[in-house]
Amino acid sequence: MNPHQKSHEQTSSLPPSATPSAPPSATPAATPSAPTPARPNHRFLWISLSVLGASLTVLGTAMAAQQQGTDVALATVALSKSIGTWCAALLTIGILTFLYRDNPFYKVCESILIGVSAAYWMVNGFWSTLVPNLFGKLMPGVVRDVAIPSLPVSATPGFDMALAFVPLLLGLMLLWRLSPKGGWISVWPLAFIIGTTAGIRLVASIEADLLAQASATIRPLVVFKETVLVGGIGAGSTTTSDPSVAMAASVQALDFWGTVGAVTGVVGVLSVLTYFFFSLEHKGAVGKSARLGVWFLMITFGSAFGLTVMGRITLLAQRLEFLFKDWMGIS
Amino acid sequence: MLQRTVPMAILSLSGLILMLAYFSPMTTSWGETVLDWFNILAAVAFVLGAGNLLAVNLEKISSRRAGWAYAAITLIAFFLMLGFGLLKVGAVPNAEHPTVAFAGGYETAASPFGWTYEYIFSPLTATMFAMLAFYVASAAFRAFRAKNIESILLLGTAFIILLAQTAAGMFLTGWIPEESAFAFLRLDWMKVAITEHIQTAGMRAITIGIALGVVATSLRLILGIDKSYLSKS
Amino acid sequence: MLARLGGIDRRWIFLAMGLSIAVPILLKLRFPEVPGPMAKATFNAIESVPEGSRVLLSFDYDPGSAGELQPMANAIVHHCAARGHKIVFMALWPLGKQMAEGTIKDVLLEFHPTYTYGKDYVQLGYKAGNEAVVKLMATNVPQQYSTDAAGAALASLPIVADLAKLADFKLIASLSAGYPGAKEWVQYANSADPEAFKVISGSTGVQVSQLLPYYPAQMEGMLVAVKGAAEYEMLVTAKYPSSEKPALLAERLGQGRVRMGPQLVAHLLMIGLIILGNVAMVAGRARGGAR
Amino acid sequence: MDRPHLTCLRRTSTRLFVAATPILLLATTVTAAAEEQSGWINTARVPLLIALVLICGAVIAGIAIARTGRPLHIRKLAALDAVEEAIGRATEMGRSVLFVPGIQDMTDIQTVAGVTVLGRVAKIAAEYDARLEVPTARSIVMAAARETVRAAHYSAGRPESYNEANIYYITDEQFGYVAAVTGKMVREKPAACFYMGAFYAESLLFAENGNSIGAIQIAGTAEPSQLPFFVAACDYTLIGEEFFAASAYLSGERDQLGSVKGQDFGKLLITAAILIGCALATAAVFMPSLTDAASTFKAILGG
Repeated sequence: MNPHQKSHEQTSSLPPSATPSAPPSATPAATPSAPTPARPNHRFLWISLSVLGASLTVLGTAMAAQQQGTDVALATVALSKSIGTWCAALLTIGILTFLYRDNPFYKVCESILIGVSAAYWMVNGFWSTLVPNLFGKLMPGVVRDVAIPSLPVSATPGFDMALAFVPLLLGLMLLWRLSPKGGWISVWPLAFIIGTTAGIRLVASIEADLLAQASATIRPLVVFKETVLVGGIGAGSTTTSDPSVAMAASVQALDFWGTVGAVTGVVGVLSVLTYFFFSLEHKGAVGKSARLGVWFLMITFGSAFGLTVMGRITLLAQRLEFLFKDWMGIS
Repeated sequence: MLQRTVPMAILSLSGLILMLAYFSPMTTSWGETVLDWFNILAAVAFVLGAGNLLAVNLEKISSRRAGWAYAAITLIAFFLMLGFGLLKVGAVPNAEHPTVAFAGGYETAASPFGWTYEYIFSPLTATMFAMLAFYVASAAFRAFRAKNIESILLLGTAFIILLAQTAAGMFLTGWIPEESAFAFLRLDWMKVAITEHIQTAGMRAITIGIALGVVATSLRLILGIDKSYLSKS
Repeated sequence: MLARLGGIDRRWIFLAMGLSIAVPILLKLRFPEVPGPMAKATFNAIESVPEGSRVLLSFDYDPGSAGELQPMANAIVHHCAARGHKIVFMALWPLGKQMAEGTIKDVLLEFHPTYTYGKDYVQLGYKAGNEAVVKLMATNVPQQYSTDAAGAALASLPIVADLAKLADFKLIASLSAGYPGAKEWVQYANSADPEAFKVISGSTGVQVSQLLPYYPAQMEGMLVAVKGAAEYEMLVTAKYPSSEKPALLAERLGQGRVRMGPQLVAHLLMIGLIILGNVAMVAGRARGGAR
Repeated sequence: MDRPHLTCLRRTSTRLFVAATPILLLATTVTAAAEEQSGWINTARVPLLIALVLICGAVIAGIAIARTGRPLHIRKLAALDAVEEAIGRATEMGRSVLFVPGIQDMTDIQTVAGVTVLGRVAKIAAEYDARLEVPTARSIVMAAARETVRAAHYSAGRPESYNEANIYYITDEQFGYVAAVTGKMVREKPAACFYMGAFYAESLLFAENGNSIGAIQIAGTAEPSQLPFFVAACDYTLIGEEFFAASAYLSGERDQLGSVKGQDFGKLLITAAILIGCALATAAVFMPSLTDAASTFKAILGG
């Protein structure tokens, strides 16, 4: 894990990055490094700022009114919701305009996103983890008075407090990274983070990814049809746990596709592992097996590709649904 | 000493404790303490991220680099959201303890923090992701080429999955009886065969390979053989 | 003509993609779905835990993936509540908590108004630390979560008062959009106590291939992308309809099927584009030699 | 970093490790005395412990063998052979070479592997006198990349052609980074593009843009979800573990090569386990007396 990231920046699919590139035939789009015309740019900026300010004012009034009377409250809730929907719709469209070309509207949306997300993560980390798990141990009394009244009372408060000084210190050292000097100071918490990650990943990888995967690969390479059972168990039953029944069935019918599937599964794993075997050149039998492994890999990727495309389309469908239904009211 | 030996000792010790804690029940509580610290540091890392953001954007504004105005917007958005959240502005008071200043919930749409999340943050991230649908279409046209047998296999499989995942699969091959000898020509049959047998096998082998890589790297780190994190910092 | 196609402005392609998704939505195109083996396995996993069991739902996604995962979340929450399970909500992603809150409001309290906080469900909220959170919870939940998300001590909430470790759950479901997510639940929770509980997941299309190796041995059920959501919705709504609000249930537990409409057109467009792109390349080569 | 210093460090670390183990054992005993109810070892996890010792032992043995100085061989990797061709072509065309080391920090193993590959690319580029550009998304990665490229220029015998300005930091922010890089790609049209490191959604965007400007593209990553895009759109792709092996091979560090050997040994162990298990399971179909043995074997592996 990289500690200097918001945790979900490591997700397999991140927000797309803007490509300001346009095909050669199209008008060259502005890029961050390219000089952008200053004036329209700034006029746009002030407009968006004032829109932002205005909506916040309305929002604030709405909030204040909400705490007064019921009728007014209902009206303001509805108002804040409809302002919200408009905001969301405009921002959605703002991002989508980038498809045509890079423009200030998009850039404003992007800038807001960057700022809001950093703050969101920080606020969440603060209230959900730092306050209860760190400050709750360092100064439980204060935390109980100010933020979490029902914070459980520890049996060994002194010991807990002493222990909590370690992450406090490491945390401060981590923040030292912001200073231009003394880079080595942040290496201590970094080492702790890397060591912890290495420790838990090492064991988990062996258990869940090596042994369990090997175990899951293991299966009989010959499969018999389970329904054609001779004697004893009725046709409805599908169990072959009784060895003598399995024996009797084995005389009866071979499950062709079941067998092919079982063999494919095992051969697939082994041939791809051969491809990942680096000590031997891909020649002769090893070469053939590795080649088969590549084909397995390509089919794997093809399937993953199809599923990924499906995911991307769903996300866009959801945004369009929002625009059509919640904003335009087409339903 | 302080710059190299101590970090290396910290790294090895924290890694070893966690490994030990998994096998020896009596050390489980140590492992728990280490993990607790780790999680606190992970939360501190968010503060670090925010700090970096501040530094970069302030520098942009102070040097009046191109697009500095956008940096200003970023900062305004950042501070507004941060203020809403840290001060719990407009938070719904805690039902049991209404007098405790910071005990309220700040994440409902009735508070500015929750409102900003709901109507600004959420649509922005969702749309950013949704843009990928467009790019994947463009890439389909411009980049995905059947160059050799491998890429033909890849694209061919993708076609089958794309068709089988929708009603097109049933429409095209649904008429083939499921019990017939040609049932394997049904797209839904092929999809199951591909994902459950071939893709699972391929991913298992990739997973095993990557797991071995993770084990080797973690081991090198814990044993102090790999020190790339030291020299590059 | 074909050769010139290669140099087409890609905004035309963007437009085609946008239309191929917008038009089916506006026309409300819906196609029948046939539940596949994985959706059935997921359904059966929740069915097979005794009624009223304590289950853990981890919301490991954010609005960016809500299009795919929210339909699954809605259906799983409705399914669990219809079975009378005691639901514990949590999140490994900072925004996951908000997603869980939304689901509680839109589905849990809407269709199961008798569910009371602390007794039938509880919201633990988000904790930083990724897989370390799971790993710590495997042996010691109270050390990770001393209070629920609102700050109430766990001991004061009947549903979690005796919760010591993950093995005290009967089922764990992760709605997973990446790291950390279902993979981490399998690696760190399931490995620690393979017999104690079942693990199921709902995953985005991108993450499916990474999770496939764990199904069915380490993960008993898995919903694959929006198609999995649509299939599962059908299974759940067929067995657990709402007598009071059938229309609303059809809407809240029909999002997956609604989003399957645009898939057909968009997938055909994708296939067409890949073929067209290759044809254009071949034509271009025939005309102008190598690139 | 000079070599003697490294050896010294290695010795320190070994000593540290040797010292840490007894301390841990001692502390365990103390805790054991204090908490009588908990056992020394979780018996259910003994098979896992044995596997852990075996696999870690294989890696350590590989490293130990490497340190004896025995020659170590790693198979040819097509993608690495293509590097020279790609750079040569860029030189002929008078265009630049672009290298993207992923979007993660140095704490990600993939970034470290990417920077190692950069060393080789930079050396060939220096020999051909091609212009190499390395935009990075992290400032520490930039520092590491500069160091690597400078060293490559020295070892190619052309220190004078090293230009620090070609290796630059853009922004941590993913959107901003990719926008800047792809913008540059469209304007400058590099003839060869390398993507080596940790990639997420941007894999598609880089590969698509690279393709549209007709560059030779060589990629390497261990992110399974992004591999399909690289494989479909790039000319060569180092897949998963292959990427790490390539980096170990290029690093020239014997420890790294040794651990690749160790990993191979681990793969042999796993292959053997799968073969034995399948043989047992298949035999059990015909000889029911073996059923117990087959399921026990599978269960032990599965934990």
